Amino acid sequence: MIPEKKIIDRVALDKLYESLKAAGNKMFAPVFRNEQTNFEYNPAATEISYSHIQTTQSVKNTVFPKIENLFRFESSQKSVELVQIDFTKVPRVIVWNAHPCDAAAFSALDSVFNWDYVDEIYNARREKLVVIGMSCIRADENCFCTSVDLGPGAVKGSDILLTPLANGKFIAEILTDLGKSIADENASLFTASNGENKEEVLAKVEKQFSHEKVTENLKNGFENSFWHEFSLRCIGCGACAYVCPICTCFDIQDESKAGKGRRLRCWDSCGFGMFTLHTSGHNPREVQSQRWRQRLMHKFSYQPDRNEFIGCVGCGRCSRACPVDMNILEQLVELEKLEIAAK
Amino acid sequence: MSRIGVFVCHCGENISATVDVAKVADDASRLPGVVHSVDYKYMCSDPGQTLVKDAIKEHNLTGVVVAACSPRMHEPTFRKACATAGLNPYLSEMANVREHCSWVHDKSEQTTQKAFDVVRAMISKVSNNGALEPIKVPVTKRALVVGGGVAGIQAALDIANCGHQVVLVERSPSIGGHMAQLSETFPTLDCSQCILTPRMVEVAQHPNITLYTYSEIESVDGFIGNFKVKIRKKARNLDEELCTGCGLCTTKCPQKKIPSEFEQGLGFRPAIYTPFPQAVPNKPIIDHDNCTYYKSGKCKICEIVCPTKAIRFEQEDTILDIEIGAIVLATGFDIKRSDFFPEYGKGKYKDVIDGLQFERLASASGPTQGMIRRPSDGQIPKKIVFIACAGSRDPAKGIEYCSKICCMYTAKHAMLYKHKVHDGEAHVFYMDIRAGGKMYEEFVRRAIVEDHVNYTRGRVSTIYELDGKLIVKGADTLLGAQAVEIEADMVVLATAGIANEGSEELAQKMHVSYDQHKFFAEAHPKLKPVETNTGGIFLAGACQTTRDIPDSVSMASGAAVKVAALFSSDLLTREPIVARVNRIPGPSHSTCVGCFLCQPVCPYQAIEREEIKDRAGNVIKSLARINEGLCQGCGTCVALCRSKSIDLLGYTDNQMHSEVLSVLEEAFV
Amino acid sequence: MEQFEPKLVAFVCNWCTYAGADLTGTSRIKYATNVRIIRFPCTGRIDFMLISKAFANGADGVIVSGCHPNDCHYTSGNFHARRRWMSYNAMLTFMGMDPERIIFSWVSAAEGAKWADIVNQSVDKIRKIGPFTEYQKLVQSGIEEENFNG
Amino acid sequence: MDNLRKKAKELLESKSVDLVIGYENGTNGKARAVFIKDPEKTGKLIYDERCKQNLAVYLNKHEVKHYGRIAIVAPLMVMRSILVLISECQVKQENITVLGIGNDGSFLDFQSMEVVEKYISKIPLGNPEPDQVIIDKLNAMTMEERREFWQNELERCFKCYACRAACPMCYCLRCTVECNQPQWISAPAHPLGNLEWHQLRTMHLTGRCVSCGDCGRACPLNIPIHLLTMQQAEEAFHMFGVRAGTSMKADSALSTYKPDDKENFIL
Amino acid sequence: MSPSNIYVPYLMEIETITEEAPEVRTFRLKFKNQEEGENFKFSAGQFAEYSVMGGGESTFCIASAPTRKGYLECTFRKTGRVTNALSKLEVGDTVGLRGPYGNVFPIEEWEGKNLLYIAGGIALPPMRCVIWNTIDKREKYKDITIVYGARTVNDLVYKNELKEWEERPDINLITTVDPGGQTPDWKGEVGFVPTIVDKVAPNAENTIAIVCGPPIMIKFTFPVLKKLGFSDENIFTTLENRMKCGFGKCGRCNVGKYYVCKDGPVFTLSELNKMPAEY
Repeated sequence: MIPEKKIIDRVALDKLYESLKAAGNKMFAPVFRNEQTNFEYNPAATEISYSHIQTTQSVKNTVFPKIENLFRFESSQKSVELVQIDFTKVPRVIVWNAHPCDAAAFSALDSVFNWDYVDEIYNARREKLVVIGMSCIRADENCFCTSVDLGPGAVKGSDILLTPLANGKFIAEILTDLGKSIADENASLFTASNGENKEEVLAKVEKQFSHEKVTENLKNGFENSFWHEFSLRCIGCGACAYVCPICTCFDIQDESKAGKGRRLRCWDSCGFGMFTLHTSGHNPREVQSQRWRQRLMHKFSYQPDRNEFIGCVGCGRCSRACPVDMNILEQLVELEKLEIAAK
Repeated sequence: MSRIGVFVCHCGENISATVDVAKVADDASRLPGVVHSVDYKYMCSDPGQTLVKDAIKEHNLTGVVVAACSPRMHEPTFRKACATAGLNPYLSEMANVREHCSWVHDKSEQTTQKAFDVVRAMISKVSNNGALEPIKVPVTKRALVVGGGVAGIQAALDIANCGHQVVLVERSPSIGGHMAQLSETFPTLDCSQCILTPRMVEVAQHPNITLYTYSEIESVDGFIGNFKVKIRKKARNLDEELCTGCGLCTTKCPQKKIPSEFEQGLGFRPAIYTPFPQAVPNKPIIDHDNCTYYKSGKCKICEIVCPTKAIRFEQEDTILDIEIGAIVLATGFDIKRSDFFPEYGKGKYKDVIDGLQFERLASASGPTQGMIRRPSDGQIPKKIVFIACAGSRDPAKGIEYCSKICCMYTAKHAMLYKHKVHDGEAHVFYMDIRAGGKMYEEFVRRAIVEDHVNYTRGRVSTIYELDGKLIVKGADTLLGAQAVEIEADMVVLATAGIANEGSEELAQKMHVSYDQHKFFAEAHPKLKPVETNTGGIFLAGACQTTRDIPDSVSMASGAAVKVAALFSSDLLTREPIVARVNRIPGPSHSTCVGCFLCQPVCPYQAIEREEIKDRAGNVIKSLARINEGLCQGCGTCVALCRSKSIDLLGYTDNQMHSEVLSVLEEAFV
Repeated sequence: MEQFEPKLVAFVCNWCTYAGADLTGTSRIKYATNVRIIRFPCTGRIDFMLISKAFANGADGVIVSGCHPNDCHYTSGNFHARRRWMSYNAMLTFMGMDPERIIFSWVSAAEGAKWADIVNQSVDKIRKIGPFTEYQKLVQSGIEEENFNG
Repeated sequence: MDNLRKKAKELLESKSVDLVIGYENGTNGKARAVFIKDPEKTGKLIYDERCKQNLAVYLNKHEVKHYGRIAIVAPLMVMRSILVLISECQVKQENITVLGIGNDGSFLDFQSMEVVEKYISKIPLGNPEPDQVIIDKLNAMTMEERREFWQNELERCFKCYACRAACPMCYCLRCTVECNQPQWISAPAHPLGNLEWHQLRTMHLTGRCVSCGDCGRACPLNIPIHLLTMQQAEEAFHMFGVRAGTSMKADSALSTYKPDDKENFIL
Repeated sequence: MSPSNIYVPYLMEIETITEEAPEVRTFRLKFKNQEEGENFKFSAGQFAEYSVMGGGESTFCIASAPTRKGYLECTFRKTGRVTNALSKLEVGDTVGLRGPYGNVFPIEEWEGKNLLYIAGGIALPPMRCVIWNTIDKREKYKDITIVYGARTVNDLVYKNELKEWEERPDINLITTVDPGGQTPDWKGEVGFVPTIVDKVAPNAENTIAIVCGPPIMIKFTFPVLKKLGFSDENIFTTLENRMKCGFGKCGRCNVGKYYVCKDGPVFTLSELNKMPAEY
């Protein structure tokens, strides 16, 4: 469809939120709590934060929950019954006030879960997902969306993208049919656009590196001493992966009691030492430098190579969450500078 | 699934009266992994065991659960049955549905449910059991006997005569114990020393016995077959090699008025002394507390007179390290002293004495050469009151148990007195006469009938002194509690026998348990009376409870046989319930990270360091290793280990975890 | 309303409390049926995680019992266990979990009557405190709510 | 700071150590760990109030250990951590040089680990005050309120294990959470799994926690989990008189006992 | 019935259990739902995710040949949580199965060539499928040589089949055990697999070598094959990286950009050479 531009003011925006919520949608909106901002389900309109630069956690759990119940089972002495879960019954989730980086991340997730084998559970959730984006008018030193072909006002992944204007109103770009249907249902809340330009208000995020160069360097940089040097500080926790909007490593676990139980898909991280450990004791990625390399390689080399997308939206969450200042932007800039000869 | 057989016992009606055993067996048959489930009247009977054996073969069972009595009762029985049928014995478990269920609950659905829950938990546990092989450890064929009384002597001689080395340790300067102090023994009235001293000499001369008197146990480490014992040999201040036992030093010692321990304070000894003339070894010791030299730095008369120059004032205690395979504890007993009884003067009346003191008075080698004389003035008492049960069977003020020997020795004392003082009057106050034993009842009758000892059934309420006489006030309960008052010249209290001083401390050193009265506890009151709960440590004589000479001697021989049986093979088979540090393939080798915090928690020092080396011999990893010979299987290290790298065979994490989960599987009330 | 019947699991050592409970049986002293006994070689073997697993699996209370101090068959297992329990108690208290649900006791092999008392007292106590719903709720909650796929 | 840099340089130049671990200026105004092999780069070393990370965590790291002899910039909590690690045989005393930092930020030149022990013995070792204030507040709450508090906090945990990774005392090759025979801890990050994990962590650090607070700082979700181990550190001191990281001897609270430990809670 | 998803396994019943070696068992599984069984297609080299409900999932190859219809077989050694749970199962019990996943041995391309199978220890099962597959189409291949080694005689798996292969004139089977692992009546070779391959020196001309075994064996066998004149394109192996999902999502089995679960597990040596050494 051809994108449309409308204007909505703050009061109307709150009304839109409330009306969507009242319609039975699960609203997923950022709230400031415990000294940080995170998305929560169905907060009151008054609780929603519009002032944060970035939430600590991403919004990937709307489609890839930290624990997903794959199916249930009941076993008795000689028989096993599988009880399937009807994922068509998951409610429509509206991600409200997601920054363009988060919105864009969904398309990367789509690739992961749909290349080759199709993950029906992911898709069931994804089909019910609506993204109301919010352009960034502020950014910090960890943001680098522009370096990965996105930007503070990027429309990718949003059904409606809002941009706050200096006058307190919002530009609403209606980008998809889904967005349009929401806008149409609540047409009275919107007013016509007067040619407002969002570029004026958008945060300035300078491009810091060429991701093409990074990808190219990585292709030949597998054995570079960079990895050892730059990962000595890494303590091997999963914070970066867990806050990342694109990291999708997972584990499959059974939980049962007295023969009844469920099989679960849980978040995991390639940074954990046990992640690739074989039963034989052999570990293909034995030390942290190899695991850190895997993380960056996966995002900036393997995924571009295999699926033609960058596994990073430049949200900077991992840098912010890292307890030991493993700053991904710093490292990517360094990687870009590396002079590595092609083999 | 595993193939588990469940066998539910009725135990006659002991279980089936309150538990619906058929239902338990039926419900169990539907549990995952169970392929066979039956109930039977007596599982422990021959046909019952055959049921188990047959089922193992027929159903190719991988595990057996017997729901019956406590595993402390029949676990070995069923393990053996499994082994006979070709199933590793450690693949069987018992569900305790008798002691822990049918006997403690009334008949109800809940009781049956509980029984079923316990069975289900054990099924779950057994499906995680692994086949275990008993551990073989070498046996040091040298026994330690602690205590040189008649029990210790007997045990030492019996073991030595089986051809094994024995180390006999006695705390006092001479062996002999209480028996050496006795005048005559009941019921034969033969001379105690006459029958004992030859045996004492035999001990001293036996080629297989090493005797350490005036020595104490410092510490005991290790385990059955492999104890490491430290003995403190206290300084006698004497070169024992040189001393000939001539006794010149003891006669020349200027300190002569020291109350003699052997004489129970009724006689005296010098500062350098042998406790009694027949002492073994017949070598004196110096009593530092009373020796002039040690007190003032002068004297040394003994050193001067000693013909062989054997005195060594500067000698110090020595510590001996000895490897021992088995230990017999024969540390004996003590008695309550007369000062224990406030109603009898709390020790302030010199002529109220205890039984052991009377023995010394009656002994021909005693301070009065066998004449019965009052300690206060040396007069021959014309009237003696003997009070039995002084402190025994008195939960309020004394001890609740019967000391067992007092009735007999009181009769003996009264009899000896009558034999020596023909015109004397002997009165005995008693609660009732306990004279169970060969010729014992006859002996007491003889005292009453032939020697005219006056027996009065009743308690003595008070004794006080008046004009040189002891007024004994009591009651005759056979005459309707009629008050009785006797003016006596002397009173002998048959005081209660109690655990020896220091027995608690010794028990802790030995890791043996003891009862509330601090007597050492036997492993089983009926079936293992001479064993303790600690393997390789046995009991003989009155350290377990007061007993008379024949009992002590037979118990000593019993303990000796246990030791000999233990020494009959070169290798000892131990239960494989030991902790183990896991091993996994390299490069990790084990999940143990070698923090060694488990080392200090092990009571047996069983945790060692193992170093994994690469081909060049460089240490690539240090990790804990359990010495299976030392480990006793308490599992404290297992619960402490943070990385779960240690597990306890027989009680593995998997077993305990599944048992906990399974016992809670259903709402059970 | 029907009376709440708590579920208790007892972790006991083989040498003292297990034998003590055997003695309760041989003495035919009756006690409440609400407890299930699990035998350990020593209190030193009892992992705090087993206690927490018992709660997670529906126990309303836990009894932990072994040899009196100085009477440990293995000399010191109970001393180590005691420290562990003190720490565990302190932690539970700080986390707002009622440590009253865990009853620690020393019951010797000779204390058959004491064992019956401990069980009956514990059952009464937990009956008064009520079911451990706070914990059991944790077990239920989490996945379905968050995932909207109950 | 000059003294610190000078000493670090000397050590590297004289080849007394192979690596210096310290703090440097990180990105965005943060301080972070730095690993220096080249004496000329010791100028990077800094020390100020931003330097809060417990660097002792790197002493267990495979790649760092590999360097051999290490000098480490060590404020109090790092020194204490090193003592714990020595007492638990994770670090060899002879491989570590402590570049001490006093509570006032001054450089302390320690000749040996024994001197470090002595230094620590003279310093009060309670929890940092701001944390203790919160702990006291929590302790003043009712049981119910505390449960509510922790339930709300722990529910958020997504098990990234940053708390474990940041702690120098969490050095196991295989953490109990990774042990699946049996599965001690529910692996998923649901309320029960989270509670179990944090209980486990707390118990495993009882008597071993040096109250550095790094677990709490590492938590990306701001869950104040450091309060749990800090409270236990205080409890261990009150109950057993033991403070972690005061000596090189293995005498941590749960691996030792006293016959007269308090037992009024035992029937 | 709500729609199924890729994580939901087929339910399989254990038809027979064979004890192959200490702690090593083979399950013969049949589909509980016959229709599913008929629609289930796989090829030699592929693997599946086997699971015990409550015990978790684990990855093994399919050890039976697609030419043998009506059942699937898997062989596993009791090492971890899942294999422990599996080894507690009995005939008639239920196993979950997802798959087949991964790529296949290009056996059609091998037609008309000699085949040299080299396997060590518990790595015979991943190869058994392709061995039977080619034996069942025996006429399409020229010489078939199997070199199989284990630590001890007792550790050799598929003892009955080894006997069958040995007795067949159209198969050249060479078995070997590590020095010290032989029994008095052992008639096979004694020595490590690479040494034996060197000794047997099969003709590299028009021959495909398929190597499967522990990393150390593979490491030392490749140079021997190279020495004998095998080209990298003619040397095949299968990788056994850790996997959870089996279909390229969970992130475990990455070797560089390759997903062992999708691009593998079968790789030629020339492909391996292009991959980073992360396996």
